[in-house]
Amino acid sequence: MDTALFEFCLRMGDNTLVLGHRVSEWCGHAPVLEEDIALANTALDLIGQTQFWLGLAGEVEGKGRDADTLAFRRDAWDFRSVLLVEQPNGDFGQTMMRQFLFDAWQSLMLDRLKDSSDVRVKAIAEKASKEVAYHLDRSRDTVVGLGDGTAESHSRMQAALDKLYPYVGELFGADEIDAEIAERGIAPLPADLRGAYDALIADIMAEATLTIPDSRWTHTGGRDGTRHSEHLGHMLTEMQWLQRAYPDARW
Amino acid sequence: MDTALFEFCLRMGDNTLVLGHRVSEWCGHAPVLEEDIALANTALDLIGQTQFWLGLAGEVEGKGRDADTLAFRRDAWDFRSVLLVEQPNGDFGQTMMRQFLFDAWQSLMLDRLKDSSDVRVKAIAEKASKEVAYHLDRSRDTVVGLGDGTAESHSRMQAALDKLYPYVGELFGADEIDAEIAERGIAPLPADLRGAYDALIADIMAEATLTIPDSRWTHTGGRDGTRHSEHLGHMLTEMQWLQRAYPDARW
Amino acid sequence: MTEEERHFQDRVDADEKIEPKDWMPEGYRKTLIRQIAQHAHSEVVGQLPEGNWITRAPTLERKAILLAKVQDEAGHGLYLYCAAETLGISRDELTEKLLDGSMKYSSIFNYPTLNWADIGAVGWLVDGAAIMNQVPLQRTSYGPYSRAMIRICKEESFHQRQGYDIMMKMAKGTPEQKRMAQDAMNRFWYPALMMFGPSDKDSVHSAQSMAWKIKINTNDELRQKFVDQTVPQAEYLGLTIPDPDLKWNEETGHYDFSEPDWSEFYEVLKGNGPCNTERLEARRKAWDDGAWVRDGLMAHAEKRAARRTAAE
Amino acid sequence: MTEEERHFQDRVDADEKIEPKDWMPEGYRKTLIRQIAQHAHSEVVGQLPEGNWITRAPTLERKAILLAKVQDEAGHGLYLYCAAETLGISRDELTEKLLDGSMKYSSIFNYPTLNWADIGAVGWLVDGAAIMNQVPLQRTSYGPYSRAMIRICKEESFHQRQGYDIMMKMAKGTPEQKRMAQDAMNRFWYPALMMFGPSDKDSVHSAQSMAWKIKINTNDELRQKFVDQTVPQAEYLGLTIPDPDLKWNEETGHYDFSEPDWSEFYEVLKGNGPCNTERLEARRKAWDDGAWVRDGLMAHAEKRAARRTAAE
Repeated sequence: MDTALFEFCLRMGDNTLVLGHRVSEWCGHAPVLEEDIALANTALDLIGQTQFWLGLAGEVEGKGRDADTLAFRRDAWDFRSVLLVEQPNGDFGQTMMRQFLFDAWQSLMLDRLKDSSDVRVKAIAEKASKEVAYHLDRSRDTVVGLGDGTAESHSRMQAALDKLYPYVGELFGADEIDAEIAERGIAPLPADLRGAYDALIADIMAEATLTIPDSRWTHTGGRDGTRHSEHLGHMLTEMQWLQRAYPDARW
Repeated sequence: MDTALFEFCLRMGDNTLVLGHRVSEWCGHAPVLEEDIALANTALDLIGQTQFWLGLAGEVEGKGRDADTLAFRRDAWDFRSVLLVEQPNGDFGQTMMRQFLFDAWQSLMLDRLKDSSDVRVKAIAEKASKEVAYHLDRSRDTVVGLGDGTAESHSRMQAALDKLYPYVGELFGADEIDAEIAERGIAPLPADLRGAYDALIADIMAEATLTIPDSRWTHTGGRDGTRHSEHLGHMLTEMQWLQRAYPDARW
Repeated sequence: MTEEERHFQDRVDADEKIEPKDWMPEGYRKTLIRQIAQHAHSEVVGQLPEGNWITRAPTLERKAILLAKVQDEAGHGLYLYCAAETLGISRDELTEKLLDGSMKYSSIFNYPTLNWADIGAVGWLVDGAAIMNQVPLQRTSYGPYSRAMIRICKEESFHQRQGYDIMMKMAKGTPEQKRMAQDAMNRFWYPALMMFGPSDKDSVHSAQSMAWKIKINTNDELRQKFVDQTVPQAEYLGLTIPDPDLKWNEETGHYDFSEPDWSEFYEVLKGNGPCNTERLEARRKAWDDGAWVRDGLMAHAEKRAARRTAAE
Repeated sequence: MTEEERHFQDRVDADEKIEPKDWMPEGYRKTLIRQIAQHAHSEVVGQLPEGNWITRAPTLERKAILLAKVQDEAGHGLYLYCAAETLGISRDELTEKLLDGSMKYSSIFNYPTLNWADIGAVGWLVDGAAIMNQVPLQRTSYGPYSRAMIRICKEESFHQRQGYDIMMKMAKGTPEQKRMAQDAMNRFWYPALMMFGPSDKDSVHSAQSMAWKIKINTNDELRQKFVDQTVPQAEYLGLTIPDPDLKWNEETGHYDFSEPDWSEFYEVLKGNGPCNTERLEARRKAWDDGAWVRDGLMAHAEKRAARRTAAE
């Protein structure tokens, strides 16, 4: 089996699955109807991307697991989502800050994946990057609007940034899988995206009048599965319930 | 199979299981350390009682299901818990109000079950009634203390009572199962407990300076399983997770 | 009847559309606002029972379909609030009325969704009943409302088919899935019948609303039509309708069926449905928790406008 | 050394217990408060990682055992706060210091519990390491502390056996359960070794604390003892300790093992552990949300007292 490609696809697909789930928790609870629509739309796109990434992962693995099996029948330790996307929604500001920090990374990554040496990866990136460009437009506008809004919205957004920034570094992690994937031209080394990412978020945070924490220290353990957050396990109890309780059913 | 007795045991045991689970959610989050201890103790007693009631249910059913199988492998519709115990914890006041409204009923019921014609029921009641007498002492004191405390604690407790009282009537429901169980001398008709219950809570609420709502209108659907709350299903995703995900494991 | 009123009624009778700037009787405006807003509120609150299963949807595809559906519903809410706004009331005012209980939403959303088949039943029965109500309203006299309904009906009938598709999978599935489907049917049948409202014989407003073409058919006509359409579908699914007296009447060419328990209907309307408290609490919490967001975005928009002005 | 100090040290040296009303050096009092409070805080915060699995415990009996254990821990917190209070500081003051970050709790509780075997590992390794620290403290010089430790140690060793029992079930279970057990081992081994603190060579306070019999053994002694005790247990379970350099040393009669990554230790201490934020947030929320409860009960107690006085 092509372990590196399999793991790469899980990393991409578990991020979208977990974040899509988190965003979908907002359904019917957003601050205004337009946001209910936008959040549902974002979740929908992310779940759609999950179908592609996990579908490809299953194909690469070649053991008959499809996207649903991978999504609904793995326990937490087999997930490869970064800790950032596992973080709880918090208030709307925290949700949108998490979204922006992820969108910024994802848009840069997908942009590079459009040149992937793997045609399947390339095809997913081409489709997904359009959706993500839109997500980024939205989350950026919201972060700027709330950062540069009232005193309260500013302080909530700063708190969200302070809370979430220590999870950003993991997006740029590097291990043998990353090295192999980069060598084969499937994807860039995550670290290669950091410069552009930092420039992008520096711009936006300046516009949002928010201060990026000094320390680059980062939590890790999600993308290699060694130590997820406690949140992921709780999420899976909901997400996988039906498939686990009724393993023989088809839906 | 003795369906009536089986259902009766489920009704008793699912109440303690579901309430025990709810109370256990407080673990480590109570307003003061003594309450952490007391809540854990209450949950522990309720789970212990569940083992007896569901154990007896399984025995009566005679199909090889033990208490764990009944607790962890039934879906919501097969639960026979009243809606009152399914209600979310809310704030500490709501939790203690729910506890008091249930303890008051349970203590009266167990007291009568000590004269049950079924020796197994009698034995459970004898053991459990001591624990429940203690729960009732505590929840009553807390309801009185918070009802007759500050303006804020008073208004929170009144809100809790207003919210939960429409679930009280279900404890006194009556159907063919109740009729058969009463006829066989296993348990009193639930309705026969209402007088004593009303007197008890009227006393305590007066002491707590709280006003019992006028209307006796009640939600139903839990104790006969026809329409549980949406909360129960979410609770089960957590409660049953491990047993569902690893059906072949022994713990 | 005044001259204006007669002229107005003539236009309605001639199937002309009334537009926002046209003169209209105060009662027409008020009734329309109440009706459109109630419909809008229903779309918004209706997100909740379905949202309850989004995080538990059994496959990625089902999750995506459900997300798309709930998104559509929020969109319908938006069109309808816009239609109501053309009558001179703001969305925020309408929201306040929903939250303080002075305006209603469809009582069906006060029932819980308890198993995955409920999501099928909501699509098949609840959206089915809604469409039955809404299709004639495409021809309603008020232009913006009529145009909103045309757009909505298209999407709703898609939702109904998706709901039926879920029910089909469940009804043809494992024994547990069949049981889920039947359980959903048992719980949603009568509440769906109630969606058409009590018999018009008991309603004073109906005649005027029908004259104004705000209401096109009587409640009983629509209910009968719904039953006639739904019974064969249920039979095809192999589900039993929880009404022992339901049977085909050769003479009338319709199904005879039992009336729902209208006392339950009035209890739910009074706030005593299984989920009234939860639903309103959820919407109030969303609104209250969102205040800082709305204020923040507003403040930013003003700052930006001011900066633009200063730069000019 | 003053006369008083000498007399005090003589009593300590003679293994007499120091009691609350006895004279004691200010440094002794301060060090004890810090040490006892940190231990109390650890019991309180320690409820959280285990509480994380109470709602997911796999059987009723496991749920009951875990509830009883967490209840014991809250009880230990209570004894220890009482012991600290005899030194002239209130529980509320100590709680404030925990919540504002000026007092610490054991860093081990900043690690997450991620699968059910973690509950076994917490009992076996974490409680095991704690006992190793605590058993000698039964002989500590301060009476109330010593008595609290005697009571606590009895319960803790019971907890450790329960933890080992869980691990046994897991290690002898299905392949997935074995994997859980090994995964827990991998994540908890080094954090458990860190529980004894950095080597005493690096600590300035250790010598004084040992003279005062607040500290009885060096960190390195205890760590070695823990490793020597735990390795055979792990072997019995069939689990691999995640240290390739671990091996029995015939010469010393001890196991050689790798030091934990002390930079990680200092990061966690600084607040950068995987769960520092969550743990403190949870405790702060409990405290803040509980303010009205504490105030309400206090107000009631005062009213009742006033009524009693009035009635006399």
